[in-house]
Amino acid sequence: MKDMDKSFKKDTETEFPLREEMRPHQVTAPDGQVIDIDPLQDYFCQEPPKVHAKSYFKIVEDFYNWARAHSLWILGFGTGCGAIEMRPLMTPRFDAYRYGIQWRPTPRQANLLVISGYLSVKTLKRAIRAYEQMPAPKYVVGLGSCTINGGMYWDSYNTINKFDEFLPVDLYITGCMPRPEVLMAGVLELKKKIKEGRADGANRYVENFEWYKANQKRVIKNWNMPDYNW
Amino acid sequence: MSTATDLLERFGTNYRISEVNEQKADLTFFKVPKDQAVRLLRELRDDAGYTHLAFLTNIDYIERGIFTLNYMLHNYDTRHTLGMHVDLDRDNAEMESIHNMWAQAATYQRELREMYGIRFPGSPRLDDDFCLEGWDQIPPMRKEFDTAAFSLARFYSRDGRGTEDPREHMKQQLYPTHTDDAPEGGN
Amino acid sequence: MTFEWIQIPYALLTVFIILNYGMIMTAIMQKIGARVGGRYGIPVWQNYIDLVKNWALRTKITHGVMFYLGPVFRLTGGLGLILFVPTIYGSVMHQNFSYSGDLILALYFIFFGTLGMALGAGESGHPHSAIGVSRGLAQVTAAELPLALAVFSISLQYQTLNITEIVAAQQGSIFNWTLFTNPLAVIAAMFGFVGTMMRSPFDVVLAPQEIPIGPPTEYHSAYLALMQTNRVIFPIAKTIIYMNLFFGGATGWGAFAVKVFALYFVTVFIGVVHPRFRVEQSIRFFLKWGLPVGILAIMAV
Amino acid sequence: MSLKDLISPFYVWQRAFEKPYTQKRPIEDRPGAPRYRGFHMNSEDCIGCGTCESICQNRAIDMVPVEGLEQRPGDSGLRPRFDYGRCCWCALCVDICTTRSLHLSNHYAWVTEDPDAFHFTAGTDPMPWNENSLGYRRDDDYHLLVHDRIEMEMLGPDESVRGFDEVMKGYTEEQAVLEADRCVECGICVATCPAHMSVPDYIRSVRKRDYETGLRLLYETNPFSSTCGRICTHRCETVCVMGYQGDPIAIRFLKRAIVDRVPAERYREILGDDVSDNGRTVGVIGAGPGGMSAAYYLRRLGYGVTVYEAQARAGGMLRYGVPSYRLPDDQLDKDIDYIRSLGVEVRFNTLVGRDVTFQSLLDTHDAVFLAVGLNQPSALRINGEEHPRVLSGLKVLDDVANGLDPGIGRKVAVIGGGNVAMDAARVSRRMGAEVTVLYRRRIEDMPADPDEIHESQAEGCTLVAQAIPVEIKPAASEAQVTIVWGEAEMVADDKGGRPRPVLQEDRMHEETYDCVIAAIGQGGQIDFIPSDYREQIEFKWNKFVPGDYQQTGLAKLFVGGDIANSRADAISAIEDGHHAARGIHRFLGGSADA
Amino acid sequence: MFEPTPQVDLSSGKYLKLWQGPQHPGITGNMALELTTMGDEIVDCKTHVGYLHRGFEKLMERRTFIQNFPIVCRIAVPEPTFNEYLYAAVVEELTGIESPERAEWIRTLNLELMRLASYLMWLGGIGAAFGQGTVYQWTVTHRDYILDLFEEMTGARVYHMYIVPGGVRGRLPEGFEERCNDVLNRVEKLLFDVEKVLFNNFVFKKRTKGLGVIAPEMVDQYGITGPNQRAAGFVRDLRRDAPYLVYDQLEFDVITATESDAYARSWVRYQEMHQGIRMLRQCLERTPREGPFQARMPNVLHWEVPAGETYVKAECTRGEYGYYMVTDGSEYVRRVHVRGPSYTHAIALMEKLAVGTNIADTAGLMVSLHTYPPEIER
Repeated sequence: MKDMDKSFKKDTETEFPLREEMRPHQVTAPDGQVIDIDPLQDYFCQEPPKVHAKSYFKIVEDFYNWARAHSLWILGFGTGCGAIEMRPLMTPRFDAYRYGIQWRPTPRQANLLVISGYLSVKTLKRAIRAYEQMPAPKYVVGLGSCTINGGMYWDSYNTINKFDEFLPVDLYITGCMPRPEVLMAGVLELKKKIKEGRADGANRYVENFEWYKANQKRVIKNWNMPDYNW
Repeated sequence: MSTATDLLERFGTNYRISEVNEQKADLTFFKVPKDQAVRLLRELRDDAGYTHLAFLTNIDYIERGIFTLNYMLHNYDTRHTLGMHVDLDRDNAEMESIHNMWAQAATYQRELREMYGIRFPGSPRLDDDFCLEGWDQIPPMRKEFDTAAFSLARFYSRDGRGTEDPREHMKQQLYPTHTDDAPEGGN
Repeated sequence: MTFEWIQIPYALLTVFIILNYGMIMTAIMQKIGARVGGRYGIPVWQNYIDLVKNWALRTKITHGVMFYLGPVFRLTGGLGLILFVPTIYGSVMHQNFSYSGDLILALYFIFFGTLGMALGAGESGHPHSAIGVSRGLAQVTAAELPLALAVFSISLQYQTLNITEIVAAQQGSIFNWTLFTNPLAVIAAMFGFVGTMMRSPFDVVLAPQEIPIGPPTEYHSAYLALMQTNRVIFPIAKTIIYMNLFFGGATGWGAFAVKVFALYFVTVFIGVVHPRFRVEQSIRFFLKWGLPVGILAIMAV
Repeated sequence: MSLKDLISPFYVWQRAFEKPYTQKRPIEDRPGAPRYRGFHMNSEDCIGCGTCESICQNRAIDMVPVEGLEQRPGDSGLRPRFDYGRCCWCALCVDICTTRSLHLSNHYAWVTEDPDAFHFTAGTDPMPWNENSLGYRRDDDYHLLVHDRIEMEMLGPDESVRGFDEVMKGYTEEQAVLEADRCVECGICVATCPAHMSVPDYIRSVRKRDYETGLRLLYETNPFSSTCGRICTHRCETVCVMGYQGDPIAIRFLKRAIVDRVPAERYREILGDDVSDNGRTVGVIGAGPGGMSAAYYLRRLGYGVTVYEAQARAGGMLRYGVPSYRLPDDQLDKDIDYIRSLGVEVRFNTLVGRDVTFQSLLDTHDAVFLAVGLNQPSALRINGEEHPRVLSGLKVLDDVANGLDPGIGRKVAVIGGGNVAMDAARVSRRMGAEVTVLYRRRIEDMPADPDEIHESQAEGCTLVAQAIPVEIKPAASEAQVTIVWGEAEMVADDKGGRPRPVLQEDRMHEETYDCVIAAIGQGGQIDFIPSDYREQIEFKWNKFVPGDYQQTGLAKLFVGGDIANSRADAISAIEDGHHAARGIHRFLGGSADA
Repeated sequence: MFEPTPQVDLSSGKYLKLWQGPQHPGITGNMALELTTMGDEIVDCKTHVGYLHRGFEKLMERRTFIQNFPIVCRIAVPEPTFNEYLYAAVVEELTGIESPERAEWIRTLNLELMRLASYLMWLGGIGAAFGQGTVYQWTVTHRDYILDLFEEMTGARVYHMYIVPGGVRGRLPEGFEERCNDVLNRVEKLLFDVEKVLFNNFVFKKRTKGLGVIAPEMVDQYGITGPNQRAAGFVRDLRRDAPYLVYDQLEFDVITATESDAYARSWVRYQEMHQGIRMLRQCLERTPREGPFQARMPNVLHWEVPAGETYVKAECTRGEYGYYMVTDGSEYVRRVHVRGPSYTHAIALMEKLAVGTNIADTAGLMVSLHTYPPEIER
C-alpha cells in the first residue's frame, strides 16, 4: 500500500482541518453587534480531567456507591446491532426501570455507556466524546463479542477490534446478539461491582490518559477536536 | 420473443450494445460503451418506461484492469429489469454523473467515489465523506485493498490465540522422524 | 396577618413534607403510567436514589455563572411558590407566608422559574437547550394565558387577591368550590394546568424524540439534582394553587394528599394517552380553545 | 377533529388493568429455547479434525492440544478452543462437525470484567453449561456435507466371478471430482497412512482436475501409486472423518483417479525426476514394494541402485500375491517400469544366499536395504496338515499369477481371514470352485479388507466364522481331504486384549473338500544372513526390529517391508522403503530431508 | 430531481446549524442529520451516514459462500431474515439449486413473521417519535413475543441464520402452530388497540397529516419503493408483481393510500400488518409437515458457484430489497451489492422532505419513511 495513488488518497494532514463552524469566527447579531466566537472555547472545556477522590468516610462512599448502583442511567446511544436488544430491556418484558435503570438522551446525565456491539471508527469518535461528556463516576459495558475481539467484523477495515484500548471498560458481555437477559445480568453484575467500589473506570481513564489518547488517535485519523473536551 | 430482445433491437441501431445476457425472464444484462451510456439511460427512462433506478454499482475486474458499472433499471409496466454495464478504465475511472436524472444516484455516486475512487464530475457532495471518515488508504472496495491485513495492522487483534493444524500436529506427535524437518536433522 | 419568626421553621416543615410527598407521588404516577404500558415501573423510592446519585457525582462542569444559577432560580421558583401559598387551610403551621396579594406573587413565581431556567440553559451553549427554552417560554406563555384569565375571573368573583380568602370562600360545602361556582374559569384554568405540567401532549419542550432533551441538556450532577428537586416541588406547588383556587383548598394533610393526587392524575390521565403537540400547535390549541373559555369565564362573572 | 378522535385514545387505560407483561425474575424466567444457540459443548467423540475451524468465518476457533487425552487412532489430540470475542453463534461449526460431537447448549450468559477471559476449550474446560442437555443440534435431515460415497462402476459378482478382469472400473472424471468434493481436507488420514501421503492435497488436485500436481504429490511419498490406488489397505479410510456419519472418502480410488489420467510416458516430465549419480551405490534385496520404493527414492537422491530379486519379475507380493482382478499386471508394471526407467538395475532370478552372498553385497555397496518380505506360509499346526491336498494360499496365488494351474478342484475350504485368504477364496471362485472360508474369530475381526470380505461374499464364497480347524484327515478319495473343525465361542480376555475364540468340544463338524487352502499367515526367510551379523541385529518373532530410519544394529543394513513391520501391507513396505532411503542418505552423509 | 441547496450564510445569525444524531432516540440505528434551521423551520438538511459501516460487501468478497450466510443477516439489524432469504435465493439461482417446497413455505412463514415483528417495532417507533410512549411499550413487547417464536424455530432471537442456501436449517418445532396462532391473536388484538389509541388520536392526526408529502412524480425520481410508494397511490408490490417463494399461493391485498403523507404511510403499514397476520395464518395452515426442507448440497467447505450474475429482489417492510451478485466461478464471490430501500429513503428523499418542516417533526418524518441506517451503509 506504499505506492498509493495520490489521486484518491486523502491526505490526513491537509484535508482534516477543524470544521468550519469549529474555527474561531465572527457572528453579526441581528442588532449589528459583532461577536467573536471561538467554539472550542465555548463548547468544550479545555481543562484536563482530574482523578476524583473518594469520600473521606468509607460509610459515605459506600452509601454513595449504593445509590450509584441503584440509579444507573444509560446513555441512549446504540452504537451497533446490540441496540436492538436494548429496547426490550426498557420495555415491559424486562422492564429495567425496576432496577433504577433509565434511559437518558444526553451524555451529561448518563452514567452508563453501553457499547452495544461493533464500533465503526466514525462512531468510536462519537462514543469517546459521549463518554468524556458523561459525569464521573461513569461506567462502560461492552456488549457483544465485537467489543472483545472484533467479533464477526474482525477483518473489517472500518470497525475496531479491542475496545478496551480506547475506553476503560468495566464489564464485557459476550454474545451476538446477547439476549436482553444477559444484558440484565451484566447490569446486575455491574451493580455489584459498583457497590464494592471497584468500578473506577473514570479514574483509570484519567490516569492512563496519554495511552488512551494515543490509541484513539492511532485509529481516528481526522482528529479535529481538542484532546480535552468535556 | 421477449421484451428484452425487442427493446435491445430497437436501440441496437443507435447504440453499440453487446454482451447481452438474458439471465431470467425478467432480467437482462447488456453492455454499452461509456460515451453512449447516459444518453441511452435517458432514452430508456423517458421512452422505454424504465423509470426506476434500483441501484448503481460497480464491479472490480482487477485482472482485466477495468471497472464495470452496473445501472439497474426497472420498468414497472412490463415488470422487466435491465442491467446496463459500462466499462471504465480502472486506473482513471471517470463517468458522467446522472444525478440530474435520479435523485438517489448522487448518493450512489458518492459511495462509488469513496469505495472505488470513481469520479463523477458534477455530482453533488461527491468528495464529502460518505461512510468513512478520516480514511487514509486506497478506496477500500478496490480489490487490491486487503481488509484483513489492514484491520490487523491498525486495530490489532487480542493476544492469547494460536492454532495448530491437525495434520502438522499429528506429524509432530506421532511420526516425527518421518517429517522433512526431523528433530535430529542430518549431516 | 403578621409575620412571626416561628413561621420560618413552619414553612420549612411544609416544604419538607411537600418534598417527600412529591417524591413518592411522582414515582407512583410513573408507576401508574408504566402500568398502562404493561410494566411495573420504578420503585417508589427511586426518586430519592436518583437524587442521592446525582448529588454524589464527582464531575461538575459549569458553563458560566448563569448556568450555575439556572437551577437555583428554578428551585427558587418552586420554593417561592410554596412559601407564599397557604398549603393547608386553617393550619397555622402550614399557612406559610400567605399575604393579601399572594395570588399575584404566585403567578409571578410560576413564571420565575421558567425564566431562570431560560437564562441558565441559554448559558449552557447547547443548541438543544436554546431551542428547548424558546419552545418552553412560548408554550408556557400561551398556556398561562387561560390561567391568567381564569385567575382574573375568580379574583373578580371573590373580590380578593389573597389565596387564603379565596379558599375560605369555598369552605362549607363541596358546591362552594369554584369548580361549581365558576366552572368556566376552572375549565380555562385546567387548560393552563395541563399545558404547563410538562406532560403529553404539551411536553415538546422536554421531549427526547423531537429534540433531546430541551433545556436541561447540559445539566448534570448537582445541577440536575437541584432541578430534580424542583421537578417534584414545582408541580405540586402549582397543584396547590389550583387546589386552593378552584377545588376548595385542603383543610388537612389527608385532603391535601387526595386532592393533589387527583389533580396531578388528570395530567397523567391525559398524558399517557396522547402523542405530543408541536409548539405552535399547542399554542394554537390554547389560543383556540383555552383563551375563549377564559374570556367567557370573565364575562360570566 | 371529531369527538371520536378525542375520546377513543383514552382506551389505553383499559390496558392498565391487565397483568403487566413483565417477567418477575428477568434472568431466570426464560431459559433459552430447546433449540437455542448458546455456548459450545463438545463430546468425547471429537477427534480434533479441525473442520469447525476451517468453516468458521470469524476465525473464532483454534485447535489446541489438550493434556491428558487418550491417544486414539484418527484423533489428532487437538480440541477446538473458542474465542467468544469472535464467535457469532452461527453454529456452522455444529452443522459441519464430522463426528457430531460439537453442540450448542442453551446457556447464554457470560459476563466478566476481563476481556481476555473469553477463551475456552469446549468439552474439556469445566464450563457451567457442560451438563446442559438442551440447545442447538443439527437436524438429521440437514447436511452441509455429502455423506454418501459416489458409487463406482464395478463388475457385478456374477460377472466378476467369471474371470480375472479388473473388478473396480475406476471413477470417471466427473465421479472423481464429486467424490473428491466430499473431502473436508482435515488431514487426519495423513498420520494414519503408513506412508503419510498428503491425502488432502492430492484429493484437492482431483477436485481441481489438476492431475499433474496430484501425481507429484503422490510420488512424494509413494512410487506405487497406480498399485496403491487399487489394492491399498487404505487405513486412511478407516479414520476418515467422513466415515463417522456416512461413508469415508474413497481415498484409494481417488489416488487411482489421478494415475489413471496421467500416461506413463509423461511421468518423468511431470515429476521432474532428474537423476544425477553421486557415485555411491546401494544394494536392495527384494524387488517388492519396499525394495522398489527404497530404490526409487535412493535413485532420486543420485545413488546407484541394484536390486536383487529371486523371482523372474519384479513386484514381489504385489505380483505374486495379489490376483490380477484386483491389480492388473499392466498397472503394476506402470509403476515398476517408471522406477526402472530412472536407472535402477534389477537383477532377476538372483537369490541372495544362493546366487550371491550377503557378505558380497555388504562389501560392494555403501549400504544395503533388505526387504525380502514374508514368503514362507505359516503352518496350521494341526494333525494331518502335511496332506497333499492341503495347499498354501500363497502357492495358489503364485501359480495363478504365473499362469499355472494350482489344481484346487471343485470344492475348496480356505482357512484364514486375511487378505491372502480372501484372494485365495476369490481366485478359487474364479476357477469355478465352491468355496468355504473358515475363520477362527468373528467376521468383524477379520484382518482382511472389508471390501474384500464383502466382495468375496457377493461372489458366492461362504464365510464361516468362529470355526477352528482341529484336524485334517485323508478322505475316501485321494483327490480329497477331510477337515474337522469345531465351533468357537468368543471369550473376553482377562488382560484386556481382544476376545479369544475358545473351541467348543461338543460342536464339531467334519467336511470333505477337494482341497484345503491354508492361508493363515506367512513367515520370513533370512537364513542367508551370517549368524555373526544376526547377533548384532534385533529380532522379535522372527522379524526384524529396525531402529530409527529402518537401520539395524548392523549399521550398513537397513530393513523394511513385511519382514520388518507388523502391518504387513504394501503401503507400509513402501513407507519403509522411503524411510530407509532417507535413513541411508542420512547415514551416508546427506540430509534426511528427502 | 436534484436541486442545489440554497446557500446559507451561517454567520448572518439568522440560521442555526443543528445536529441530530448519531445518538438520537428518534432514529433507528445511527445516522446524523445536519440541519440548518431558521427559527423552527428547516431550510437545509444533510444526512450523514456511515456510523454503522462495516464493509459487508468487502467482507463477503473474502468469505466462502457458506461463510457469507451467517454474516448477511447483520446487514439490516431489525429485519435480518430478508437478507438471509435473498442471499439464499441469489446463490440458489446462480448454482441452480432448488429449495424444496416445504422449505419455501417455512421461509415464507419466517419472512412474514419477520415483517410483522419489524412493523411492530416501527409502530412503536412512530408512536414514540410523536411522544406516544405507551404504544411503543406495547409493540416492542409484542415484538418480543414474535422473537420468542423465532427463538423456538431458529435458535436465536434476532439473528436467526435459519434460511440457508438450499433450504432451511431445521423443521418447525412441535406445537409451533398453536403458539404462533396464540401470538398472532395477541398481536391482532393489540393492533386494534393501537388503532384506537394512535390512528384515531386527534393529536397524532394533527402531527402527521400533511407531514412529508411525497408527490407521485417523485416516486420514480427518488427510487421510492414499498409502503412509501403505495401510500402515494401506486399499486406495486413485488409479492404480487413478481411472486417469489409461495406468495402466488397466498391471498392478500395490496394496501394503498393516496394522501402520501406521514399518516397515510403509517396507515398503509398498519393495514399491511393485518394482511401479514392473514398470510401467516394461511402459512401455518398450509406449510407441509413432511418432506425434505433442504436441497442436496455440495460440500460447502469448498463450494464453487459457477460464473454469472443476477439480481434477486423481495418486498421487505421498507420496499424493494435486492441482492445483486456477480460470481466468477471461484469459491469466493466477485461482487455483492445489497440494495436496501432505506438507501434512497433516508438520504435523497429525507433531505428533500425535511426542508420546510419543523425541527420537532424530523424524527417523526424519518420514522414515517421507515428507514434502517445499517442497510444504507452496510
